[in-house]
This record gives sequence, C-alpha cells and structure tokens, in this order.
Amino acid sequence: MSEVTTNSELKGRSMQFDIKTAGPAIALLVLCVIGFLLNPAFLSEGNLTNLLTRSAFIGIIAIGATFVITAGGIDLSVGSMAAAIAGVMIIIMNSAVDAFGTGVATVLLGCGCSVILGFGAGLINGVLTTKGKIEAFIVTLGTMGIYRSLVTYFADGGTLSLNFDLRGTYRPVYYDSFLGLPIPVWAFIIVSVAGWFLLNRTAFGRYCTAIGSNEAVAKYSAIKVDRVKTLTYVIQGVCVSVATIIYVPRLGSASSTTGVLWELEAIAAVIIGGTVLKGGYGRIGGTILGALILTTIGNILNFTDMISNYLNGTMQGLIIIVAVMLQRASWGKSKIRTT
Amino acid sequence: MSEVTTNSELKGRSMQFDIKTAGPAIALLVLCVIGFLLNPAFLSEGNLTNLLTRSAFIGIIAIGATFVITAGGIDLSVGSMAAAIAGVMIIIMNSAVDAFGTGVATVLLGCGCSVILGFGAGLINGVLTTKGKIEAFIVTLGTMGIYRSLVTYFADGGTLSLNFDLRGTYRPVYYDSFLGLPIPVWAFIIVSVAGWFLLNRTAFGRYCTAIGSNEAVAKYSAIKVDRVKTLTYVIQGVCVSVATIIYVPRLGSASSTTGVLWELEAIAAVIIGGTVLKGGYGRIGGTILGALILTTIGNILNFTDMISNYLNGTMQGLIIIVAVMLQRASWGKSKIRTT
Amino acid sequence: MQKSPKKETAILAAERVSKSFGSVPVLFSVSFDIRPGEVHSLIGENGAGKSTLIKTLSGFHKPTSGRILLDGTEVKLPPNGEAEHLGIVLIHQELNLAEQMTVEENVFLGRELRRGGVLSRVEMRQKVRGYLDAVGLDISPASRISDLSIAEKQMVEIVKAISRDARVLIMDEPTAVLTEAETEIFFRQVRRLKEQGVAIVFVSHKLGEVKEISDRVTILRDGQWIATQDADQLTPDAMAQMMVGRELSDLYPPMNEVDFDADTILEVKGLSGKGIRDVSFKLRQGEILGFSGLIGAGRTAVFEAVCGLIPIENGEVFVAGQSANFGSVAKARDAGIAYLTKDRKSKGLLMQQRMRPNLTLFALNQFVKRLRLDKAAEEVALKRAIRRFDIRARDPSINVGDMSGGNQQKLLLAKVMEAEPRIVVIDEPTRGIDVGTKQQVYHFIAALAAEGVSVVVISSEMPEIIGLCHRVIVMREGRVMGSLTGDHINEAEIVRYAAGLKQEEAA
Amino acid sequence: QEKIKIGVSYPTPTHAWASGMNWHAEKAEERLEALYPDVDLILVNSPDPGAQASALEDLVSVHQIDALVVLPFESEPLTDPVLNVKKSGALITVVDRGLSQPGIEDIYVAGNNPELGRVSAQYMKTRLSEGDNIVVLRGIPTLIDNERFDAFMAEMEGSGVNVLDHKHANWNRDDGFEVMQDFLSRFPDIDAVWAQDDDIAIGVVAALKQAGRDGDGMFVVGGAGMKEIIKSIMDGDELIPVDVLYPPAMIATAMDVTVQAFKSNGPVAGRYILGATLITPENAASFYFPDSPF
Ligand SMILES: Nc1ncnc2c1ncn2[C@@H]1O[C@H](COP(=O)(O)OP(=O)(O)OP(=O)(O)O)[C@@H](O)[C@H]1O
Ligand SMILES: Nc1ncnc2c1ncn2[C@@H]1O[C@H](COP(=O)(O)OP(=O)(O)OP(=O)(O)O)[C@@H](O)[C@H]1O
Ligand SMILES: [Mg+2]
Ligand SMILES: [Mg+2]
Repeated sequence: MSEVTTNSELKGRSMQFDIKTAGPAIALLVLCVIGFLLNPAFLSEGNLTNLLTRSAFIGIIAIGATFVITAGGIDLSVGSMAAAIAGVMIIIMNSAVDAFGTGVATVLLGCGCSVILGFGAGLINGVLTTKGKIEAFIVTLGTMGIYRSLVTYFADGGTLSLNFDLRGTYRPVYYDSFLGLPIPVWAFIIVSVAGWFLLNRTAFGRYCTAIGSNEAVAKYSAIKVDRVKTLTYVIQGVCVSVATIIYVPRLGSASSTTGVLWELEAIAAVIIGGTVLKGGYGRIGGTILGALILTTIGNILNFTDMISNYLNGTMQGLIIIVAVMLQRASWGKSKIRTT
Repeated sequence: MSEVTTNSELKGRSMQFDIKTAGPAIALLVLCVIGFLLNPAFLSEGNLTNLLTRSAFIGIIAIGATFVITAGGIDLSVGSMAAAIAGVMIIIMNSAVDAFGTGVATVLLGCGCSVILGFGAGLINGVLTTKGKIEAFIVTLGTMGIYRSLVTYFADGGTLSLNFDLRGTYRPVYYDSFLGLPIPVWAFIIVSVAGWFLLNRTAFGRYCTAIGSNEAVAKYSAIKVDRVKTLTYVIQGVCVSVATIIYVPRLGSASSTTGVLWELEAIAAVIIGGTVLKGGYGRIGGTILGALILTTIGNILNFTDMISNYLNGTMQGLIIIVAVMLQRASWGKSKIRTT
Repeated sequence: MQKSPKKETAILAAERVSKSFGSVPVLFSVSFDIRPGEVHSLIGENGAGKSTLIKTLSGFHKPTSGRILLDGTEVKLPPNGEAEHLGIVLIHQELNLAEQMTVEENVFLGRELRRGGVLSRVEMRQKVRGYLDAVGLDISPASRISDLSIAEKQMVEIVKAISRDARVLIMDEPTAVLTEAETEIFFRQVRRLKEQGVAIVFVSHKLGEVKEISDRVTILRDGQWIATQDADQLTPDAMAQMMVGRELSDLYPPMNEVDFDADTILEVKGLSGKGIRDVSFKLRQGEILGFSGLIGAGRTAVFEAVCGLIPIENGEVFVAGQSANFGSVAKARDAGIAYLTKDRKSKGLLMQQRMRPNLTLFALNQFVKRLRLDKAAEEVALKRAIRRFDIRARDPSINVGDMSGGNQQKLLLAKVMEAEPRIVVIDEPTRGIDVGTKQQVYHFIAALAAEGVSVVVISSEMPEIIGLCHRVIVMREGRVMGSLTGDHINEAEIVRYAAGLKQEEAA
Repeated sequence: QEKIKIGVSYPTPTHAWASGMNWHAEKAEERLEALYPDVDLILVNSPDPGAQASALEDLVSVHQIDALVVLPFESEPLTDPVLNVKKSGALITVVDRGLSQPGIEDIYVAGNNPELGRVSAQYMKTRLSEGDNIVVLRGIPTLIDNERFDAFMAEMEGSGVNVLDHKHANWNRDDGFEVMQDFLSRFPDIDAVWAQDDDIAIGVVAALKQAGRDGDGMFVVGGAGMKEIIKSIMDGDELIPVDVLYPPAMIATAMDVTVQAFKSNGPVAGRYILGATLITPENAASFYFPDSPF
C-alpha cells in the first residue's frame, strides 16, 4: 500500500511541478502568438535567431543571478561589471596586438582575462558581503558605481573600440553559426545546462537553496555558509564574463552606457521565472524562460508602430506585471511561502 | 530585585542603542571633516543650507521607503513616480491658470493633485503586491517603467515647464526660508518626525515590524497583513508626492530624466541608516542620516578637483561601502540577525 | 543512590562545565556523561539549562569553563554542527529544517550522497523512504517541509537524526508534539539504536516517557547539577520533586462540573475545508473541551478555519448564536475567540524581538491611547504576565529566540490571554513545559473555565486530555469520530476512536 | 506596388534636445509620407546602444527596409550593426555622429561639435579679459562632450582667462543646478559660466539667482538652441546673452535627403555639415520655432 501511495504522491508532485513550469512557458507562448498576429515575420527564422541570440546576454547573466538570489543574496553590479570587463578586455586585446598579432591567440588572451576579471569581481562582491558583513544590496550598489565609473575613466568618457583587424578575427563568435544555431545561443545553452546541473544535481546547489531558505539551518548543518555564498557571487561574475565574451564581438566596443540596467533585467528574468527573491527556491529553467520573455517583449515592441515609442516602457511594464500575474495564478494554492 | 535588574538592563540597552545610532552619525561626521579639510567653504552656511535642502528630496522619499522595507517589501518605482507626479502636476497647474489664475489657489490645486496621485500610485503598488500576490520587486519594476514612460509621453520626450507666472507664485516653496531654515528642510523635518512617531510610537509601526520579521506570526496575531503592507506603499507614495511638491518649484520643470536612480538612492539611504533590507527592523533616524551621507558625498566630490571627474562614481561607491563597513563594525556582536 | 560517572566507559562527558551568556550565568559546574548503548535522560525545569548543556556537549556553544571529554580525552568541539563528523548529532529543541526544501533534501543536508560529484538522488530518496516507513510516517520524500504539520516536521527531524551514523545522539524534546502512538514508534527506533551501541541523550518534560525509555536520569535545577540516578530507582513523582525542589500536589485541579444549562457559546455545523470534513460540535460556556486524535487528524485545521486563518469551504460557525464565519483573525479576536498555535517558532512569536512587543502584539489595539502606543501600560502588562505565568528569563531584555523553550511557550500563552477572550483554543498547551509549570497551567485553565471562559484544549498528551477536560472529541482523518463525557473519558476509548476502530453515529 | 521603406533609428529622447529631434523626425515623417504615398518611414527609438543594434536587426529582418537613417547612440558600437544593414543592400544615411569606419554611409548629415566649443570660446574671449574666472559644466561623459570641451579649451588657451574647474552635469537641469550651487560655494569669484547645453544653463541660472550672484555682468553660455533660451535672447536677457546652435532639426534634413535619393534625379550622396551659428539678439528671430518642444 505504501508503495502505491508514494507513487501517486510522486506523480502529484511532478504534475504540480509541471504547472509551475508552465507559468512562464505559457506567458512566453502568449507573447509569441501576439507577435505573430502583429506581424507574421515575427516567426521568421531570421527573427527567431535574432531573438535567441539577443536573449543570450541577459540569459547567461540571469543564470548566475539565479544562484545569488537562491542563496538569499542580490547582485546589482552585473551591468557595470559587464561594461568594465568589456572595457578592460578591449584594452588588453588592443595592446596585445603588437605582441601576439591580430589572430586567435589575442582573442583567447582577451577571453581568458575576461574570465579572470569576472571571477575576481565576483570574489570581491562575495567577500565584502560575507566577511565584511555588509548587506549585498549595499556592496553591489557600491561596486556598481565603481565599475561604471571605471569604464568611463578607461574610455576617457568616450568609447573603447577593439582594433579593427582583431574585430575581424573575433566577429564570428557573435555572428557565426554552428549546426544552424548562432554561437551565442550555444553559449547560452551550455551555461544553462551547466547551471541547471549545478543547482539541481550537486550538493552545492542544495547548499545554495538551504542558505537562502534558512541561514541558521544551513550553518547548523555544517555547511560553510560564507564560502557557498561567496561562490554564488563568483559564479555570477564568471557568467557575466561569459556574457561579455559574446557581447564584445557584437559591437566591438565598450563605453559607459554598456550594460546599463542589465542588473534589473537579469533580476527580473530570474523572478519572472519563479525564483523567490528572498531566497530558498531557484529555478534555472524558469530563468531561461524569463530572459526569453523579456527579450521577446522588446522585440514585439519593435514590430509595431501602433504604440507611441514613448509608451514602450509602459507596455513593457504592463506585460511584465501581467505575465507574472498569470503565472502566479496558475501556481494556485501550492505557492511557495516566502516568509 | 527584578525592578533593579530591569532598570540597569534598560540602561544597557539604551547605551547599545546609542552605539547603533552612532554608526551612521560617525560616518557623516567623518565625511564632514573630510569636506572641511578639502575646502573650508564646505562648512559655510550657504553650503550647509544647500546640502540640507538637497537631502530633503531623497530624505523624504527614503522615510517612506523605511516603512516599505521594514514591512519586508521594496519599492523601485519612486524615482519614476516622482517624475510622473511632477509632470502631471505641471500639466494640471498650467491648464488651471485660465480658470484659477496664477495665484496660490492654482498651486494648492497642484499640490492637492500631487498628494492624490502619490496616494493612488502607492495604492496600486500595494494592491498588486498583496492582492495580486506578485513580488514587490516585479510590481514596482513594472510601475517604474510605466511611470517613466508616461512622463516621457506627456512631455513628448522633452521637458514640461510650469507657466512662468505660476513659477513666481510657487518659487518661495523651494527658495524661501522660515526661521532661518529653507522650507524644504522644514518639510523634511516634519515628515521625519511624523515618520518616526508612526514607526516607533503607534500600533501601525509595530505591525510593520512584525510583518517584516515574520509574516505568519503577524497573521496569527490578528494583524491585517495585506492592509498594513498596502498602507506602507501608500505612505511611500505620499512621501514621494511631498518630495515632488518641494521639487517642482526648484526648476519649474519635469522631464524623463527627473528622479532617475532616486529609487536606488532612497533604498541605499535606508540601508546605510541601519534598516534591514529583508524587513523586521527599521530606523527612521538612521534613514535621515543615510540621506545626509549620500548628499554629502556628492557635495564633497564637487568641492575638489583632485579626482578625475570620471572617477566620481568610484569614490561614491567606495565611500558608501566603507561607511557601512565602519558602521557594521561598531554594532559588534549585537547585530540584528537577518535570517 | 548515586553512581559516580565512570570516565573510561563514557563516550562523551562534560566535566565541571559552566556557561554564561555575557554576564548571565546559565550553567554552574555541571558534570554529565554518556555511555554507549544507554539512554541518559536530562530533566529539569524550564530554563534549568538543559538545552544549553547539550548544545555545549555538541559544540554549538563553547563552555565558559570546564572540559569536554570525547572517548576520555579532552577535545575542543568544532562549532556549527561540525561535531557531526565526530559522531555527535543533536536534534535541536526548535525545529531546524529548511522550510522550502523537501524532506529528502533536509534529511541529507550537509552530507549528501554523491557519486563523482553528482547527487545520487534515487539512492537518497530510497533511503529516506525506508526511514520514513520505519517511523511509520506516510509522507513522500519529495514533500516540502512547509507543507507538513509540525508533528510531521518533528518526525522528519527524528528521521534526520537516526539517518546519521551517530555514536552519540542527543535529542532535545523530540516528543513534545508527538502523540503517544507516535512516541511509541519513535521509542522503538531509539531502542534499536541503543542495541547498536549508540549513546543517546533524551530531554523531555514527559516524565512517564523518561521513566520508560531511560537507563539513567540526570536532574538539573537552575543550572546546577542535582543528581544522576538509575531510572529504575526513580518514579515520575520523585523526578518531579527533584526537579522542582518541592513536593508537587495534584497535577490536575479538581474538576468543576459545567452548568448543565450553560449557554452554547460556539457551535460549528458541517464544517469542511482543507483537511477537514463535515465537522460539527458545540461548546458551552465555562466548558473545557478536549480534542484528541493522531497526527494530521485535522484538529488544528478545524480551529484555524474557525478563526479565519484558513478558508472555510463549507459549513457554518456560530458564536453565541450569531453566524460567525470569520474572514480574518482580527474579527475572530474581536468576537472573543483566540487561538494559540502550537508552532511557536514560525507562527507564534517574533524570535528576533524582545518579550514586550511579542506579548502585546495580539491585543495591541488595547494598548493604544490617543493614537500612541502606551508603552507604560505595555510594561505593566509584561510585569503582570511574567508573574502570572511564571516566565523566567534571566535577562529580560534578550530576544525571545534566546529564551528557553518552555518560557517561550509561557510567553505565547500570556500573549493570547492579553486579548481576554471568551473562547480560548489552546493547541498543545503544555508543549515543552516542565511539570511544575504544567500544574500551574492546568490550574490556570480550570480557573478560566470557572470564570465562565470556554476552553478548547487540543493535545497529544492523553493524560492531559483525561485529567483536564469535561468532554473530549476525537478526530480522525478530518472527521469527528465521537465525543466522550464523564467516566467515558479514558485512554482505551480515545484510542479506539482515534484509530478508527469505533465511530459514533452521526447525530 | 511595393513601398519604399525607410527605417529611421535614433536614441530614445531622454532630454530636451533629443525630444526636439524626435519632434522634427515625426513632422518630417508626416510631411514626406503625405508628399510621397509610396514612401513608408518607420521611426524606431532605442534606450541604449545594444537596443539600437537590436532595432537595426529588426528593421532588416522584419521590415526589409530599403534605406536607413540612423543617429547612432555611439559611433563605435553601432558601426558593425550599421554595416550589416548596409550588407542587406539598404542605403545608409548617418546623422550627427559619424561611424568609426569610413565609407559605410552614403549620406552624412551632422552638426559640428568642435565648432560649438570653439564658437563658445570665441564669444567668451570677446567678453572676458585676462584674470577673469569661468567654470565649465560638461555633459554626459561621451565623445561629443569631449569634442566640444577639447575644442573649447584649445580656443581658450593663452587668453589668460582661468578655467577654475569643470564637472559633468549630464545635460540635465537638476545636475546643472546642484553642480553650480557647489561651484558658487566653492569659488567666490566667477565671471562667466560655459554650460555647453541649454538644459544645464537653465539649472545654472536658477542657482545663480538663488545665490544672488546673477548681477555684475555675470553671463552663461549654453548651446543647442532651445526655444526658451532663444526667446530670452530675443528679449535681451543679460544673463544668457547668446546661444550656439546645434540644431535638432538635422534629422529632418537627413530624412529629406534620403527620400530624395529615391525621388530626385540629381545626385544627393555626400556630406552635409551644418554650422554652429552664434545666436545673438540680432539673428535670434530666425531660429525661433515656438511650436517645437525644444
Ligand atoms: N543565546 C542565549 N543568550 C542569552 N541567554 C540565553 C541564550 N540561550 C539560552 N539562554 C538562557 O539560558 C537559560 C537556560 O536556557 P535553556 O534553553 O538551556 O533551558 P532549558 O533547560 O532547555 O529549558 P526548557 O525546558 O524551557 O527548554 C535561560 O534563562 C535562557 O534565557
Ligand atoms: N487529508 C488532507 N489533505 C490535505 N491536507 C491535509 C489533510 N489532512 C490534514 N491536512 C493538512 O495538514 C495539516 C495537519 O493537520 P492538523 O494540523 O489539523 O492536524 P492535527 O490533528 O492538529 O495534527 P498535528 O498534531 O499533526 O498537527 C493541516 O494544515 C491540514 O490542513
Ligand atoms: Mg530547552
Ligand atoms: Mg510610418
């Protein structure tokens, strides 16, 4: 008998899970239908590819943010961090041209530096939060300002541009495809799978959830809370650096306007996806959908001139709220308590 | 005996309380000393008055934010809300000139509308959060976009300007003084005292703290959780409208750049002041100091040309982090747990 | 007779351990030891220092002075539960589970099974299912903790503890919210572990259980070691006496009969909702009505529905003849009904706040004078409550979370009584309360009833129900199985109803 | 018959100058679409360079435009995206900010940023003498700001006028007000202010009036040609005696020229550089458009 009960309960669980996942998925589907109705070209291969490629930046960053938020933290610095990493990367690559030429070696050097910078920036956020015992909000608000102004400083107020020949070498990373999918989409897929695996299939993922759920419990379970929290910020940093690596070849430059408001977009993607802002419950799958939803909204608004351009923000805001509302409604009573 | 214990312990408490309050106060003091050393004109009466007057906007908004955050919420829409209210207020006053002339009546009408709008905007945020069961972060991120784009729409992308003669009538509200203090400073003082009283001396304040500490306990304690949470957003909205009422006469205009990033500044002021971002512990006094600290940092940076302009953001970020770090250190072990 | 602790046979021992929090001393030179294959119980009044002692023994607190010996050698235990690696496992008095995570995740938290860095989820789930079956808990390993009732959570804690390969298993009041049936299952597991040579420390205020399961018993009073004796030389009465330091008269007050024509003050008709099906009953003025049943029988749910905490799907509630399907707790409170939750940590008290705001939170509107909170009146109320309920906090300004469990419970009782209800529903009234105070609480309840207040007692402690209540309603799986009065209130009857062996014809 | 589709992409107006540009763009769209029924102009604005790149992609993939009029957010990041549009075969008109690679655009229409700085400095020199003090309020740190500022400083060099300090006021009235307040607290003697932009100038004037330091021949030079400023120049305001033109209507010029590329039988490709005229009370009337939002 117990067998039977357990089985049916497991089924109940997984069905419930499906409904939860369905929330953002349905929202995305509705958006796609609207897009198609507005303009059939929305579903053209070219547009879908553009859409996916564009989601890659925010998506990859948001996957990092899922870890931070699941563990009860927040990172406001990601947008500026991306700008600063892009800037430094460009400076390094440009100055490496003399030594290494304009070939793949220089690009790889740039990418390597990007990862190191992302790692370091994440580490700084993490250590200030855990060892410095300062609220993550304040730490990352501070580093947000710092990175933003550093990139302005490096660019002397203007724009840092990649050496023209290097751009040719690097360009395919954004613009080329592999097996029919653009490379940024592959990067997004790989980061997603890795993130999903890390959050759902490793002890580390469970520790993130436990810390976000109840830090005292996590501590009493002999989890190294500070280390795990710091690591979430490091993961976030590395995600930012990966996003930057595929961002730089797109525009070949960085300036103080690079990545403005990405932090809010990333956090919004995470929460639209169903992760709880106060921590303790994270969903990578939802985050991916969240990123797609946000990009699709922007895409659809470019598709129609029915609405005054000035009201784009209004539409965006309304759609986000409605999408989340629909989604929460379908969770019904089994919704996660955030207290 | 129990009498004695209680008394001596109360003393211990209040001393501890002093240390907590001291954190932001010391940070502010240090900043002032730095300002004076950089340029003695920093302590001139004119500059101090400017500084206080300038803090009034962020300060008044941050007092509202203290309620929202203490009750476990967050409001990202305040900056855009201020811009939208300012815009609508100007439109209303301009069009009321025909009917009511350019006298005090029209200004009062504008102020009345401002309060109604603030109230309504707060109510919308509150109801969507509580009844709509959407995370406050998403709701207010959505309304932030909506209000911002509405003001752009009303201003047609440009600037809404107050009727020239009305500006003359309204001007004193920003520029005049009463008993030696500019009117915005008086507004700040009044809102502060009212906020302090409400948070520390009324049942409502207690309810906010209880909800932020543990929503389930609050519910089981017969607190109307949804109503109290909604009210915190309404208070926030009214604070924004008061800030707007003293903002408009300053330059007599509103545009889509009005109030950009005020939300982050307000939240930063609240947290620098010692309020806990996850709720359950709020300090109006700290918030006031937090607002003063933020304004002082900006002011000091305008007082020196030692640092490249481009690095203002870096200095700002560093100072905020260091200020909070110092403050947390002096809390020592008696720090509030946020788990 | 007192045995001197034999160090050579003890796995873990405390030697002359003292502990102070700041300047407040809590333990005074206490010695305590645990041997393999024995159950050593630790008893004492609320605030005596039991929890503090065992936290010191498992590394969560550092002793201020004295030594901890592991296998006869002095050790400094690592903090934060890392002593688990040494085989010392502690179940905290306050539930220590991550609410948003599943049972399986919680049971293995911090020591997940993995293969090549990947979680072996299937294996873990199977193991957890095995443990759950062993303790007879019918929930899925994939259930979220937040969806469980508090008793189920306690069972999960127990599962978590027995799943660890402990040499020393220390349990702080694991049975406080368990019914006798569940306690029996739990004891079976304890005996099994004991046979495997695990050393077990058991803290409880249920002295009957202590007598049943223990080999040795140590008694603490006011942070001082009083005695360590073999359990078979002690009776519950003797234990109580040593704990309290005086002779205890009758635990239960004499029962006043309810006026037979007393008014019906609360009537519930055909109530249905989540976890409750067609529940009807009446409560008269001045009556003490007991609710009995197994874990998850729906007793709590009935009164949460009555008080507006969970939605009513069907049925009606009448208070003093008036229809009263309350939509909110505030309305219920204003109508004179107060509900005292058994989940004091997550629903009862604000753990990060001090006593005063907690005490007055439920009835805060009574402390408002001309829009302001009357702090002086609050202070008076606190003094009164401390006296009335004998709340002992050595440092009255500490956060409630740092008070001893029993004293938290007393504060919670005081909090609910501040509203001066006409009907008070007490869920597990003596959860974690020592015998001495229990007696006070029982007399308090009887006195309330004598004043004409109607009291509903939901309890898992059968003697409490039998000794205190005028009438008992037994529930099972969300239904009322029957109602017992007078001489019919006895253990055998209650168990028959609770187990579903007997059901009253629906009236 | 297939319509001629022309995409017009520019940054979302977030300050008055840009809103003026937006106004002129919309006016031009109305006018041109009425004039040529077979021309469809599609106006898109974007809040940041990334979004603008996305918008360009969408114009190609969805609307299949025949020509693009683009005012790039920034030159560098948009060079590649515009190049991609060019590769789709569209005619490219670049407005105001040049791309970082030559030869992509067919038509170039722009104001003259260095000239704006230079003209402002020349005027300053006519009013000030050696030993006089000025302060500078700059815009948002960008290439444009640098070009204006560098040209200004180069022109001022050797004049003996002291530039006390320069801070970014982000082309924003509030920042202009606060930065000027602090300059006034800091420097007891300021003879003139270069605000570079009319929005900043408005904030500066408010601060001067508040501090009561708006007399004694003190003056402020802004830039762009906001209608309120031009009005006050016409009225002979002492505080803002002149303005330097940087016309938002250049987008309309660009749209006209682009449409002509399809309609005219004369050649239109080439570079159109508009002057940075000094607006004085004498010529102000010809730059005054009371209906424009700017
Ligand atoms: N972290 C702490 N800070 C300050 N005082 C504390 C702390 N922890 C416990 N105490 C105090 O130590 C005393 C003993 O508490 P302890 O929890 O050990 O009692 P107990 O015997 O377990 O009681 P109960 O049966 O009620 O659980 C109490 O007065 C309590 O207030
Ligand atoms: N059959 C059921 N289906 C769904 N939910 C149920 C069911 N039975 C109980 N519950 C829920 O599980 C919880 C446990 O029920 P409740 O707390 O009322 O039982 P109890 O008799 O008080 O037992 P316990 O002592 O275990 O708390 C309640 O929140 C109730 O809503
Ligand atoms: Mg205890
Ligand atoms: Mg058109």
